[in-house]
Amino acid sequence: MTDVPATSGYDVLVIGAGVGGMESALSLGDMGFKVLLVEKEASVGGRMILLSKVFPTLDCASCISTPKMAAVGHHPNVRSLVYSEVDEITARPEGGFSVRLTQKPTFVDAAKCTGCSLCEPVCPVPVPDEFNYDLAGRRAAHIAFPQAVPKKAVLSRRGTSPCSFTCPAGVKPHGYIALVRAGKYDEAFRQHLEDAPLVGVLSRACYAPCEESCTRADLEGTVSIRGIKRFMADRYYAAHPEPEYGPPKVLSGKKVAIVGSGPSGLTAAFFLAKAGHTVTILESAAEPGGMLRWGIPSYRLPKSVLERDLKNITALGVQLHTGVKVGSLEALRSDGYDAVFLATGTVGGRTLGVSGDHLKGVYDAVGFLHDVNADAPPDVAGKNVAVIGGGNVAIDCARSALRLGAKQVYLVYRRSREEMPAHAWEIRDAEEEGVHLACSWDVDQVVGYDGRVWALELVGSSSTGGKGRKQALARDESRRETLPVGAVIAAIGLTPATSPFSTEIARAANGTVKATPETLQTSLPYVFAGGDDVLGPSSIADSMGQGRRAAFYIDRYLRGVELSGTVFDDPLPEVDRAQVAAEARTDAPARLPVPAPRLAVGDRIASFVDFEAGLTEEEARANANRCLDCGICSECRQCVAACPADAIDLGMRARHETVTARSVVLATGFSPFDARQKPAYGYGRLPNVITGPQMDRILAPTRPFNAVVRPSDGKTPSNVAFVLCTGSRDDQVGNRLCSRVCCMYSMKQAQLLMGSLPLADVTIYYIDIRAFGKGYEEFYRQTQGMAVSFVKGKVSRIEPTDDQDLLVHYEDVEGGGGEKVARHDLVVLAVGLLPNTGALKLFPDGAPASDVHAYISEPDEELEPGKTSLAGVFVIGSATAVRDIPDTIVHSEAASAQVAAFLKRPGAKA
Amino acid sequence: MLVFSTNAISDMGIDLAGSSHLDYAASVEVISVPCSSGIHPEWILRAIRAGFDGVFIAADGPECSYVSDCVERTGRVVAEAQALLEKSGYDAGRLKMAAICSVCAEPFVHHMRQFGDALASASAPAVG
Amino acid sequence: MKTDPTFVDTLRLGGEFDARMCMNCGVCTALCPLGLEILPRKLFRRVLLGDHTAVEGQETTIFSCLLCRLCEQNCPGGVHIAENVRTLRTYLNREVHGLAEA
Amino acid sequence: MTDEKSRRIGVVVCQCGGNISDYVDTEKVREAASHEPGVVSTQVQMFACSDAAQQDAIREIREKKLDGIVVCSCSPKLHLATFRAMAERAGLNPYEYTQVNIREQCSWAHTHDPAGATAKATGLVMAGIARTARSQPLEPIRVETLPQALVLGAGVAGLRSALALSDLGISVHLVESSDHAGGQVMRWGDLFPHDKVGAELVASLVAEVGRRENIQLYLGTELVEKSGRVGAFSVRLRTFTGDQIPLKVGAIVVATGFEPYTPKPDEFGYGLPGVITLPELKEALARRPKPLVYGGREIRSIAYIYCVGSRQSADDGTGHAYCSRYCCSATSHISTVVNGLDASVKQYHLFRDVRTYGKYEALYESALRGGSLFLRYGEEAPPVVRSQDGALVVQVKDRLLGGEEVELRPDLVVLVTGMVPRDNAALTRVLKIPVGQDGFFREVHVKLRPVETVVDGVFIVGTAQGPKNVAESVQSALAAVSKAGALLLKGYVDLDPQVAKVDPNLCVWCDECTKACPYGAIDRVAYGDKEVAEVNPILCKGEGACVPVCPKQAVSVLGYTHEQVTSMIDALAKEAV
Amino acid sequence: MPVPISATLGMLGDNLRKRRSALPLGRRVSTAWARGLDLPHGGSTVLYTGQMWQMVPAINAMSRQLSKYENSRLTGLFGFARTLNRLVNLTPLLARTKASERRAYNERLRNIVRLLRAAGVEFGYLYADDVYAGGLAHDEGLDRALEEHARWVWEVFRRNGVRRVITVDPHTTNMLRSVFPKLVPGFSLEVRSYLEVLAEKRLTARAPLERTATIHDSCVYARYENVVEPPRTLLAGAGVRLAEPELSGKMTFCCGGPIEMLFPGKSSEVATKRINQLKAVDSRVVTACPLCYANLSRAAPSDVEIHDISDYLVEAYCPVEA
Repeated sequence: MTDVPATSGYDVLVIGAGVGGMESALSLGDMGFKVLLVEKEASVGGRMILLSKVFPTLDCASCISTPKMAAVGHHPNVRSLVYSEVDEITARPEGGFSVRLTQKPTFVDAAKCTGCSLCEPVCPVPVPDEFNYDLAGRRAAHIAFPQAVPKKAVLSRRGTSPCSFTCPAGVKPHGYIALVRAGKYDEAFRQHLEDAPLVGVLSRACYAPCEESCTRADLEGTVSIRGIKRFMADRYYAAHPEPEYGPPKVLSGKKVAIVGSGPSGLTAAFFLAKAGHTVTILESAAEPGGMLRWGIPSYRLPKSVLERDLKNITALGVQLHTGVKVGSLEALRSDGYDAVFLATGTVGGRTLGVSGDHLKGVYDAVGFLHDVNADAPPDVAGKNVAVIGGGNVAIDCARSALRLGAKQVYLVYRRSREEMPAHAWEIRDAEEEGVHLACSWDVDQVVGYDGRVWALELVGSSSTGGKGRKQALARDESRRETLPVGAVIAAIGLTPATSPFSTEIARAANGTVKATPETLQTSLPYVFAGGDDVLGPSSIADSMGQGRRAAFYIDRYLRGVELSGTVFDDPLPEVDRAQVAAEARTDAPARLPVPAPRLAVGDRIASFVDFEAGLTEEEARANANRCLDCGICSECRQCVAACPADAIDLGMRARHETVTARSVVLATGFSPFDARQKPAYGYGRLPNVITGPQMDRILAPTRPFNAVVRPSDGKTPSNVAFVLCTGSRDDQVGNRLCSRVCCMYSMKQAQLLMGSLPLADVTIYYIDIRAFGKGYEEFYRQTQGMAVSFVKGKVSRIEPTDDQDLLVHYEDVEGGGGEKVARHDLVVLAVGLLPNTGALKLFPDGAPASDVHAYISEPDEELEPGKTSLAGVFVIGSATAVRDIPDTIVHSEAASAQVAAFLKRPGAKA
Repeated sequence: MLVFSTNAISDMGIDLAGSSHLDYAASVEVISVPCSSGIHPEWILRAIRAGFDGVFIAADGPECSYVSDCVERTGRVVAEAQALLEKSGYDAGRLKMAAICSVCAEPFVHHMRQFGDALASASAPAVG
Repeated sequence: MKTDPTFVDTLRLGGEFDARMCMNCGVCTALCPLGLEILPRKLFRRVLLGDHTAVEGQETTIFSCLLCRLCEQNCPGGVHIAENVRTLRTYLNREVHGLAEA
Repeated sequence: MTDEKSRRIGVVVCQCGGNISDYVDTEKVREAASHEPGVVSTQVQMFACSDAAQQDAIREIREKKLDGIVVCSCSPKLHLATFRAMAERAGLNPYEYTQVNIREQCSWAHTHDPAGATAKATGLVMAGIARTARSQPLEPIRVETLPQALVLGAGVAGLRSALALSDLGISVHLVESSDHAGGQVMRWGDLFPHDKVGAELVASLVAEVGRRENIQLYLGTELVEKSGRVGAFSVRLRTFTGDQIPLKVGAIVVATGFEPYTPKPDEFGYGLPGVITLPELKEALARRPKPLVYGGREIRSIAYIYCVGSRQSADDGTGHAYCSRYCCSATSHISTVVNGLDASVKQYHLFRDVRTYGKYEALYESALRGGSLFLRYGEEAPPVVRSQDGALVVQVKDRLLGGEEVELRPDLVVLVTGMVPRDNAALTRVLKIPVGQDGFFREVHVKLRPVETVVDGVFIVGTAQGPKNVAESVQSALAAVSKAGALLLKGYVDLDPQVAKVDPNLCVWCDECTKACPYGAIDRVAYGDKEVAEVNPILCKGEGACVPVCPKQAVSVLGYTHEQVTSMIDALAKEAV
Repeated sequence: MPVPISATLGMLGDNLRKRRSALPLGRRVSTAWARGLDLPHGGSTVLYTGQMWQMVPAINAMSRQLSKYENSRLTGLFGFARTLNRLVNLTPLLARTKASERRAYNERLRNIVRLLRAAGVEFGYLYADDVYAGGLAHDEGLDRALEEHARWVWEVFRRNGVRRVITVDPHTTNMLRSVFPKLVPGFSLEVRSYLEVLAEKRLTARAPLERTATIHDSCVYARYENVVEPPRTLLAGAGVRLAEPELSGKMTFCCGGPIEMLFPGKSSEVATKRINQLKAVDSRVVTACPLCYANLSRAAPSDVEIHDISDYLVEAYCPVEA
């Protein structure tokens, strides 16, 4: 695009680069005025460029448009801003207008993009192609159409998909789902690995907050995101027992110590090592993994998966020292570490704090699970076991106890079932396996006999109302129960293992480390802390998110860059799920969830084996196919890799600009009638009922199907009907006006159809044939001469047959009257044009006057075309009344003369 | 094969064939001129003499913004050039013309294939 | 057919016959569940042109109408077809059935 | 022209980040180009269009004193302007630059044949070099223009365009052949759609014209002669007294209007008392008669018969096959005016299609609301109008009742007559602008250049171009003003210098080129002792219509000379795949 | 020869003027349904039946009688019948109803009461003053008689101090909401169909039905009174998965009922057409109008079930406690 400096003022602002806006910009530019042309779409050209041929001369719309589009692009006096919107126009006290506008982000650096389209084929997200009126698909990464000016790619992004937005670990599920859908499994895995390591762990043991946020969950049920991940991870690991990469080639020379090898420590190590730092993990236990190894029962996370995940980290050169207890941070400093990341995790369980809580047979959850995982479980076989607590850890303990052969397992929880912090499906699974819930009971005391636990004395308990965990509890002494048990597992909270450093860094009362929430830096500048150390007990994904965040800031710290002044993660705002769901509901058929197959309950609790089978390839792809592409672009970054010019910039954001203009031309065009408003015609419901604009695409040489075919089955139509006045001259849709172009464009399409399908029958149902312009009546005669049938009678309704043909009901007005029914195999609705009222909203101080139909008025239509009620604001083309192309061009040129006169009026300042 | 195309219209169609990765023979080479009504018949003879098997004029058609009867004018050029070819002992079929509009990628490729096939099946070019 | 421009005024006395906005598109007739050939469009047209014999000769048709308003719901001219039919019924009750008091 | 061997040409081959180089061996192409005579600089760039690459090229042009540059990259549609600007920044004449398309027309088209693509790219580059070697610097043709315009016709369109030209500071000579300004509209009363009164509307324009110092109105005056070129026409006017007035103007606006169709005697009863035309009714209603009386008769009912003089089959000899566009709206409107005068008047419209297009549908609606009845007749069975016992009887087969005959007894029959072109023969001769089949003046292209004619600087507006209502006439009048403004406001226009040129040494004046030129751009001039053709570069559009007709190959278009094209053909043939 | 129009309409007009109803039923018959429900007398909000549900058995009976006469020469007797009807109420003779049928129709009204009570709506009933609204006279163009009747009905409401009315059928809803305000000066009532009232209450189904069905919209509800969504909302809430027929909602197709009295043959043709359209979608059809219900039931073959919406709603929202 021409590079007119953006800073200075313009003589004219033209809004809308359709045929009228382009004409106006060019003629004003030719007269020597400085023009800013703003277009909301990614290319200039408006609607005309979408047409096949244009009446009455049947010349090619593209051939007429493209030279004008090119001229607009290169005119020295015209700056055209595509993919941009005017937000507000206000009058300036000194004259002229102040214009606020927004350049929407294309996520492609226009200066670098060469229009080569290599981003298109690699993009896994299909989008209905607006250029083809949704008849065909395009990709989220695309060039608007082949003749686009400028010919630059655009990524369609509506925001961040809820799944990706929600993930605390920074994983972008939408991306790998889109890639799995496309069959690009390895790419999917690699994309995940770029965002977060521990892919296998997450695929088994993550609580998948993404699934809760999945828009499909609001419809038929969530996409099984974790299932897809597991499929992709299992498949990848089977094919790649070892990582595909080694340590980075360029090293920073900086050393980092990471204390603890749980999820946050491992994640931080991964990212820091990738950044070229030398990373050592110091783990006190004999084996690495922290809670991943000791806290999660293997029916949820097999150890082999963890081992393979660890390789993704060690392959980068990360040193893992186990059995090392770190006692002092200062010591690490003197050992030569430039920075420390403290991620010791929560190792201690809290005690019950009631009498008898130290009896034999009373365990804390951490210890219990550790022993289970260490293959040295306490003997609970044949005993009644009570697990105290309502969280996920409690569930893990209860289900493990079942698997160890416990007779009955009770889950005792102080509050109601609704208040249980464990995930609903975990509770469901536990119940399914036979765990008894004892909600609204509190432990009064543990009753022992001979030093061993013998029973639990329970007392009624309930929250005092409202929802949430913070509600106060009240004991209900009227309810008491004694539960005979042989083992009690307390799963009522964990404490972080930060006490060794209490003298060196600041801690909170609950034992967590005080760290700046954004940077995770502690009171010792070289020490950062994260995961449970900061958050308290938290999920794997949360901890990994902390590790990633810490790595980002530790890297900055090591590079000597200010920690502040940057944003760690800056996603686009989350898309509105309700809106996506509503759109999905209107059209798409239901897509039912594809659940992962599971073992029968009996087999499940017999051992610690993985009870859920992975999804098969078909199941994984079926699930991926259920993705609604909420954010449109999935952030899979395939385009980034494919672009030879390095032009893709996912971080691009909207740019706002304020300019001045001495005058404004509104060339905002029309909006087509939505044929769904006419349910009797079945558009949107009957596949072979299409609109005139769609027919134009089917007839255009650049047509989507490369032949004239009907949508339902690709059959060549042989009997086509045109239904005129769809949405025009119709009180029932609130538009009594004539849309002026539909008779002519239908006849044009009829002629083109007869040209490509000479044997087809074509019928045009009309009220009046409005062939009024120069050469139009002649065109009408010519159409009649081509044996196109014209039937006087508006179509009343359209009904489908079993084979997707259409029965068209009408009155044969001139043939004696009465209802007739004709069978056609394709019906084209000649949809009308409606005013586009958007421009009226741009003027906060008072919009130009509009008429009763909501078109912008020309108060003196006869003598002052193009002038609105506001001095200096002009209107052209269909923004003021529907016009055909020749009339739009004449009107635009006329308005240009008016603008010129306004700019040259006596006393006007340049 | 030598193609004469036009800056404003048929060039766009041929470009589109390329950007849509529609395959046609690499032996098709293009010279662009402002308007197909301005092609000199001698150029065509020159091309055949210089060794091209055939010449194709990708004409402007009715969209031509210069002359409303561009199709007829280009037709006359073709007729004259064909006469010239025959006089020089070449098959007049070695020159073809069709209107190629700015979105006529498919038709262009189709013409190239057909014309290529026709030229190949014609007897070896006789030099007159 | 001879026209009588005053006939429609006779009808207005009995109710609110108003078919002026009809543009003879035929949607109404083509939707009639009974497939009445003459009603609504052609009959209304005859009323407007002043052919009262058409009204009197179409008693059965006029009383057959279901008043279901499928036609009216889709009339692009916004003609209140059902009300017009009722008006014609009132007219017939008064002029033909001798039910003026009804 | 310099000898191509002594040229200093630079070649840039673009890889387009693989889009080209994945299929075309760009290094091989560069290598081949570097051996070409006249080529003194070659480079391969990853992205020739990037800033850095452009800087490289500019440095190369300056350092190696290049006098021509060939960039082998993508389609010229994308970057011709980019590289022309680059050449200019480097101090090189932009017409010494050639873009060779080795992407859209090479690498992308032949992805399955890298060797073929490379060979083809080499050929195309050679051709580009050959063309550049024979190129010459060209400067835009700057044409001085006079800020003066001639407007023919002082009807609504002429008056309004005169005022608009005057607004832009362009002086206007407004020439009207009759003895008064105002045209047809002056006689009319309420106009659709806003009920402005025609006479008042015209009067306001005439008064404003009178107030403008830079508009000169000539009544009873005709244009009799025109010569010269866009921006500086010499014209001669002749007044009704026979005086001749010579003028110099930069542009000419033709706003000579239309004639209303006059029915033939007996056509739909024309001639019978009470059978009148629409313009006659309009004139009558402009006086707002109350009660509604015409020719002494009180009017209780009116029958309008539409499409009189319009939409007639071509074979009936009248030649008015076109639709006159304004009449349906005008008649719908006039029936509302009648309603306003006397709501009890019954009105019957005998129409073929109601063509109240766009917003004018509201007029049809208001006619319906006023109680107008529409009866549809077919071309094959036109209504019959006769007189019976002093009364008018109209019989029409109403297609809306399946062709049943309906008999009306209106007090007035109004024939809705269309617009026909005026006798434009004299003006056509003087201005050399064509008329179309319908007899109206013909524009160059209805969409690309709707008010321009084949003669640059001569515009056609209003009903001289075709039937229009007042608002539409004014729109086209102002459209011509913006086109004229672009020509005249700056005092000059820069034209593309790639125009035709005659080699006087070869020319033998056979007149073929003159006949072929659609723009009248070729003159006959003396050259030494012979007469030769000479192209007026101001009128020439550079399309080359004259090129193929010249038996001596004496004329060619700059940038596409015989030498250039044949050298390209040879270069391509040599490298043929 | 069809049933003589003038005589039939004459009888209708006479009944309306003399006996305040198209089909005078008698107080005992028209209020029998409310027995044992302990509905309060009157009040500012009343459930107003307009006697439509009660009348359907009589209409059915009459139709059985009339179908004997259509196309028979006996139709000449109708003129005589009308004269006689002015003196003696003949309609009960024609409309000999079956008790079982009466009970079935009355049950719909009891359903509606149960539903409204479940939704916590408070209302009374006018008993003897629960009069006919005059829909048939309106349809047949008996405007003079209707005007008189409408004024009388308004007087009845006023006398009872009624401000808000909950209606149970589309025809009565239309008369009260859209016709009477134009006929009677000063007429002002807030009129809402029980479906609209219930739909707003967001009831939870206690026994979701888990069944499929199709819906037949009443022309009067859908096109006259814009009641399209409420039945759908309620049915969806009741767990019914509705499949829409080709013509539904605002595009619904008539059941043929309105011309049942004058042209029973044509009426049943329309009903059969409609049944076929509905059958193509589901064999269970839900209606919300007593006339649609009756007319479709008459035309339905054995494999098509016609249900009144209140049956389904009661089953889901007010299940009988075990």
